[in-house]
Amino acid sequence: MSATTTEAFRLELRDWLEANCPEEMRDGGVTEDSICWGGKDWVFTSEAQKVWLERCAAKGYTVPTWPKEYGGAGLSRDEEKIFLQEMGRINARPPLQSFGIWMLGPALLHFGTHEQKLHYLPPIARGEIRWCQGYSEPNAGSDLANVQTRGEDKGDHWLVNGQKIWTSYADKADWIFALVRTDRDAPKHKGISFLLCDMEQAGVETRPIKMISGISPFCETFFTDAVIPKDQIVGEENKGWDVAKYLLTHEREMISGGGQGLAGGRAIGAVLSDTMEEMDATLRADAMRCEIDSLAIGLTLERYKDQAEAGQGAGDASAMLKYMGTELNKQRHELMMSAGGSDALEWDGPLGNRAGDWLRTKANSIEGGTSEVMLSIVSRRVLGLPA
Amino acid sequence: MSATTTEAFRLELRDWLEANCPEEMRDGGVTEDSICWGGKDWVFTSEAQKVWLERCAAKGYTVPTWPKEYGGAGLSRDEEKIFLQEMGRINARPPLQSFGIWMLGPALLHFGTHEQKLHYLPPIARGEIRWCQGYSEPNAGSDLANVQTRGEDKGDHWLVNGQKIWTSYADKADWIFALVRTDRDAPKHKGISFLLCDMEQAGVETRPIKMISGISPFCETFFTDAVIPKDQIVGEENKGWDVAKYLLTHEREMISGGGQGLAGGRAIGAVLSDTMEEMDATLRADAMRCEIDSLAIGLTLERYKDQAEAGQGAGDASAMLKYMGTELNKQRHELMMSAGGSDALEWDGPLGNRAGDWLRTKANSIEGGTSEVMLSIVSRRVLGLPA
Amino acid sequence: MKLVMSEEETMLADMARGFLDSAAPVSKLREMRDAGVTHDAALWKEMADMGWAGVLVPEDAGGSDMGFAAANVIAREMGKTLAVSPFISTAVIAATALRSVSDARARDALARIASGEATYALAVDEGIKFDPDATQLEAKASGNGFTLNGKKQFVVDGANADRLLVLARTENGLTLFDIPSDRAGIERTASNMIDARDAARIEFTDVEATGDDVLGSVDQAMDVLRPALEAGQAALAAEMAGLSAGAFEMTVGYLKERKQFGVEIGRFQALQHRAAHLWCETEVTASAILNAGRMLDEDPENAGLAVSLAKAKATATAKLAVIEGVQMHGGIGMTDAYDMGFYMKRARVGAEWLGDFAYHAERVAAARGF
Amino acid sequence: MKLVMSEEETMLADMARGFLDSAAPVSKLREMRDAGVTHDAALWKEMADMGWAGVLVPEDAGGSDMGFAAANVIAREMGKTLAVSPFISTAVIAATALRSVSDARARDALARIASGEATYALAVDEGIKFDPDATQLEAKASGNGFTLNGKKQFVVDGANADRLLVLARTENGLTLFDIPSDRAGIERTASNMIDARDAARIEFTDVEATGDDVLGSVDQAMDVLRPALEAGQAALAAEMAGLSAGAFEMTVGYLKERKQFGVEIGRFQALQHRAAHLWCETEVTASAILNAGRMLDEDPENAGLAVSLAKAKATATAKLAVIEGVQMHGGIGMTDAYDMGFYMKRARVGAEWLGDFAYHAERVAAARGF
Repeated sequence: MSATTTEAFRLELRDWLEANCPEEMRDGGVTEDSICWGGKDWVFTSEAQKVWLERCAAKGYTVPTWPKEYGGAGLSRDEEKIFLQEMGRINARPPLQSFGIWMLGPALLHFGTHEQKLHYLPPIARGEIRWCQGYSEPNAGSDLANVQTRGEDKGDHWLVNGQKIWTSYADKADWIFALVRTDRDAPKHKGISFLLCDMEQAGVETRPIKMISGISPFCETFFTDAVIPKDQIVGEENKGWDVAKYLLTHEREMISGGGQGLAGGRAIGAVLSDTMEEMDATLRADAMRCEIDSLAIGLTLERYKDQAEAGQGAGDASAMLKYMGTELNKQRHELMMSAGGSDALEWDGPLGNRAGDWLRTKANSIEGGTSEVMLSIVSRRVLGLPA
Repeated sequence: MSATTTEAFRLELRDWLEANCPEEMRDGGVTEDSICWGGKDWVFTSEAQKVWLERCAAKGYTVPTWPKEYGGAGLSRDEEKIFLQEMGRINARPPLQSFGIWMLGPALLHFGTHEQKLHYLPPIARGEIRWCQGYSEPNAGSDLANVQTRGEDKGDHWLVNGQKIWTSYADKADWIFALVRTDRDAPKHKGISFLLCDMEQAGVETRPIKMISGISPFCETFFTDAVIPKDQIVGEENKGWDVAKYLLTHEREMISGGGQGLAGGRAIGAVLSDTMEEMDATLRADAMRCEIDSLAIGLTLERYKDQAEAGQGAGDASAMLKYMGTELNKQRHELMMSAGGSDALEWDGPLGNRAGDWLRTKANSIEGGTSEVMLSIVSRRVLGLPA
Repeated sequence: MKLVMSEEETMLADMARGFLDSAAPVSKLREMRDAGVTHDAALWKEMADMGWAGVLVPEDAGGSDMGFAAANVIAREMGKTLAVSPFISTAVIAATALRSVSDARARDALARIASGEATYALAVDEGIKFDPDATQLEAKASGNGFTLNGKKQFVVDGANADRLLVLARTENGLTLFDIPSDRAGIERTASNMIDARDAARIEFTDVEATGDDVLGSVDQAMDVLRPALEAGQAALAAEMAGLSAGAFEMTVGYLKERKQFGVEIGRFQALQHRAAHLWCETEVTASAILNAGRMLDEDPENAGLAVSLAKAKATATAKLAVIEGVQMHGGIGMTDAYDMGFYMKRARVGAEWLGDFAYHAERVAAARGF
Repeated sequence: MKLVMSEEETMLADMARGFLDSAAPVSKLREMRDAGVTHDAALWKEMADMGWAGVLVPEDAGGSDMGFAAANVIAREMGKTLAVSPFISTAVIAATALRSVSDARARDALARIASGEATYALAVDEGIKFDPDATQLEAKASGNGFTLNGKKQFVVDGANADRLLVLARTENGLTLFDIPSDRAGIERTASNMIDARDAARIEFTDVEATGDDVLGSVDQAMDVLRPALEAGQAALAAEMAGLSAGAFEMTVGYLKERKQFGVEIGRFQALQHRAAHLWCETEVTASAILNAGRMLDEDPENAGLAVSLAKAKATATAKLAVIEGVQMHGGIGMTDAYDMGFYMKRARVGAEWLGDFAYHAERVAAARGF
């Protein structure tokens, strides 16, 4: 893309944003409450949130890099950078966030048929259908391929029975994408299929899990003779593990990047200074280390994206980002708790939900593959150390 | 011991020290150069060093807790504490340091016969014979029981062939205590004997190993048909591993405590302030953490000694002291290098051998069992985690 | 000074362990949290009957007078099961403050502490960090007495305590007041604490105090408060050491039992070494706690370094213990249904109370000459 | 700005790798150390012939003018084998300083740098830490020129350099002088450095300098020196990243080959996870280096944060890489006969040169508003 085209796109976008982004949506939207998740049951927190989503969806700006025919804006990597810069310039909230955008979308774009893309992607882009993820199972833990949920072949559909756990916001989702064992005789990784399931049907029940942070972002989801038609499979039968692996990479990048995003780009030292008039040596030293790591990890995320665009895949290195990003985010929140002092020790105290946010980060290094699993992946696949 | 007796001992000792410790020996003696190692070839660095050793040896104060008949002063734990306090009060150098005192002595006191104790211990206490240790072998690394040096039974003696490595100061030692395989058919730990060997004899050669610190505190030692009479065994034949394990515990405590001792009891922050007018936040924060750990580890050493006196053995917990003490000492020297800035980057620069000392500490967490081995010992024997 | 548990101390620990395992396990804290309750008067009465409330109260005032090391032993055992009680506020801090005042009023107060009749809370903090010197709450001389105006926060055990020790600024320094918590002009608001324990924000509006309400001398609060704070900090460090031990025990148990990829996760060397490192830290922390108790008992004038060392080290170790505890448990450790979260939250509150890591690290540095 | 190596950069790296592996492997540094030599003129000439000496010299002065990112690429490859050369002092720092002055004299000097004829050293430090603002060496106006008196230390490449860039205090600020190292009154003493590289202590006694010797303007040294320092810091960071990569490669190789208790030590999960963590740190560091090069090329006025980030992160990672490198090698890593010690010593010197971790961390904090 030439410099002229770039500049033209930037100016056009800037005008559009100026004209279309409601004032209330220009606060950065870094709190949990400000997120627009979409879905059938979504209740907009304000008219502005609704308008902002609709306007963005119409332009494809909820999923700017997706092809236009599937609800995106078809932006190139360079254009996406400009898009993010201009959104950042006016501190605009993301119009929509969802597991459909972060996870199922990329998987469908890579593994789905044209029909599936046309059917599933636009409703995600418009925020009409909210998805959740059904990977983990009780007792499986880090051993994700240890899938016990079973899909019995009934000709034109599978009859699914089993239980998933850590299904994020499953109680608020419309559909679930799940790993289901469709061949019990094959080796562990070879008998799994990646299925899409409407959660409104009979036989799918969900139950929130209360976490130490006091909220319930995760659920248990139970399948009892749930019916999944044969065309609701992504990729080939019994090759769901390939889809899962691909998707895990996306999830890892998302979780690692999420850590950075939560702070809204402000330096940790500045955040700490909000509550501490003068930082003591210990906190200041920790804050500087944290800031250095923050910036370096942020640059690494950028580098990997640039490499991907240049056709150099990051591959298993995404495990690195996930590990580094989540561990850093935990540290960052530890520092924020220190800086908050006793004000941070109350639920809904003077610092809002600071304690809840801190506790929430402790899951970052567990969900989507633990830090230990990430390190083992790096050790084996990147360094080639013997298993 | 009653308070009255304690006080009497303290006063008597104080008088003795006042009258007998030469002025030149009251500088704390924390540098490598100031150590008196003793041995046949020892050249005293000063008349004061010689006099101080002789006077202490006459009172049994080179090995204050050993029984009087073996050259010690027979002090109780309480008396030893007073002894160390009073020595510290006038900043007196230790009159003698040696592997005989730290290692062979304790092993002989525990496993030796009365005759052996009478024969070997007094020359150690008087600084007449200098010992070194022959445990490690090339390629054995942390697997200490992997002893290949072989002792062939020749009736009244063993004929020893093989090679030892990391034999500290073997080039300056008179005798060596070594692990030798005396039964090749027995399981790894069951065919080893603990033998004492005069290094002046034919068939024992030693070669210094130059280290990254520029000095050669370690050697390789080669045995070629060396003759070791049968009465030069400690403990029973093929049960040398028991002696070795007992001794390793002492070595570990010594290495861990050594780290503390080198700093001469001064706070790390004070040491750093010698070269830094004002510490930056990073260094100050690190110094505070280091000081806290220093004090806590020092107290733990005291606690274990008190427990031992009370009949509660520390056992495998000495692995903890070794691990914590050596890792801390490495950190301490990293901080000293930081505080020394470019002055610390020269061999024999304005800060003397600071760089050499720093590099030397890197071996602390390797010699006498690596930190990794220590953690595995704790994991298995203390925590009971499966191997 | 012997850094080894005496026979009496070992017995005390065993006894406490037995009692707390049945009377105040973690499930008890959970029940109280779910019920929105932060004090159990009956439980505290039982503790008083065992001599715990009077652990620092002289025998002639009805106490068991076991000393600071013994108080640490009890606090440590309480930490293991996160037992809820006003032990540190009342039996340690208030009792130590009252002990250093030798009048009949103080003696009566100590007797009421020992019997379990009276509970106390210490009101020091006004900002987000522990900083007694920065006290602004004003006690203005008026007639023969004082009028108190100002605010306190993070008053641990303050919502339920019968009495408050209030640090206030007087004309030429700081003064400590010992007043009933229901005195006119005192408005207490219970804070909704993450550890589900009692803490309050308290407003003082024209609260009247007499000269009799002053503990120790006017303008000389620190004579009385310093030993009380040090005793409290040591006991809190001991509680946090117990908390670390409790969390660690739970974690090692899980490592031995939980299977992944077909084997117990305790077989994974990376976890073994981290668990071993954590154990090393708990051992080293235990020495610092023991030393602080001994120093308070045997050389109280010079116990400051030992106390700050104990609090700093215990805070750092507890943080590591709960972070590793949650991480090694994986998802289940993050659920409210599992107990590990309670340890994590209490460790965070304990980290802040009576001075955080940085506060005590600076005190260690100052005592060590840098 | 693309954070990805361009094709040219990858080719440059490959070429450098090939040359250095044969012309300047670690064994070369060892030979020089054993011979007591700290500069190899022939090697530097070869590097000049490849365009490295002129990497930042404009083409019209005979340079290859490849830019800062390319300079970082070369420095990084040099770091991998600890190649000895005055690259950073001469080709990066001096060339950048000279570039920002557009007179004929500077152009000639640049030409001599590019051809390998002239080497430079930067004399800034006077105390144990990098601190240009604290410069005391005095350049007193005398007639049309100046008289320099004072001392410098840790002048890297200073014992062998043909010319010195000397930072001095003048009447109203700091001034940078470019003078031959053999000028009367200059006494150089080679320091016996732990990394076996060239550094010197230099005394200036009534050293005469003319107005022509001033680089840039009098009292305005920072206009010229700031970009030169930033370029040098970035290249040094790149060298240290290369050093980390070299030490890491050696370590991972050892993990795969060394057996203990009957298996390769690389099978031990605790070591695997530590090695993996170290690799993660090297990856993240690489991003910071690449970013610093890009910023210097594309937005030099605002490159300060990027440069300090790179130097701070590279210093921390190199420290970890060599500590883990020695520890994982065990005893053999501690012997002089093995190469790991060279990496450890160079990492220490690199940590101090041109500002240590704390210096750059403070700059990062300042740039980020705290």
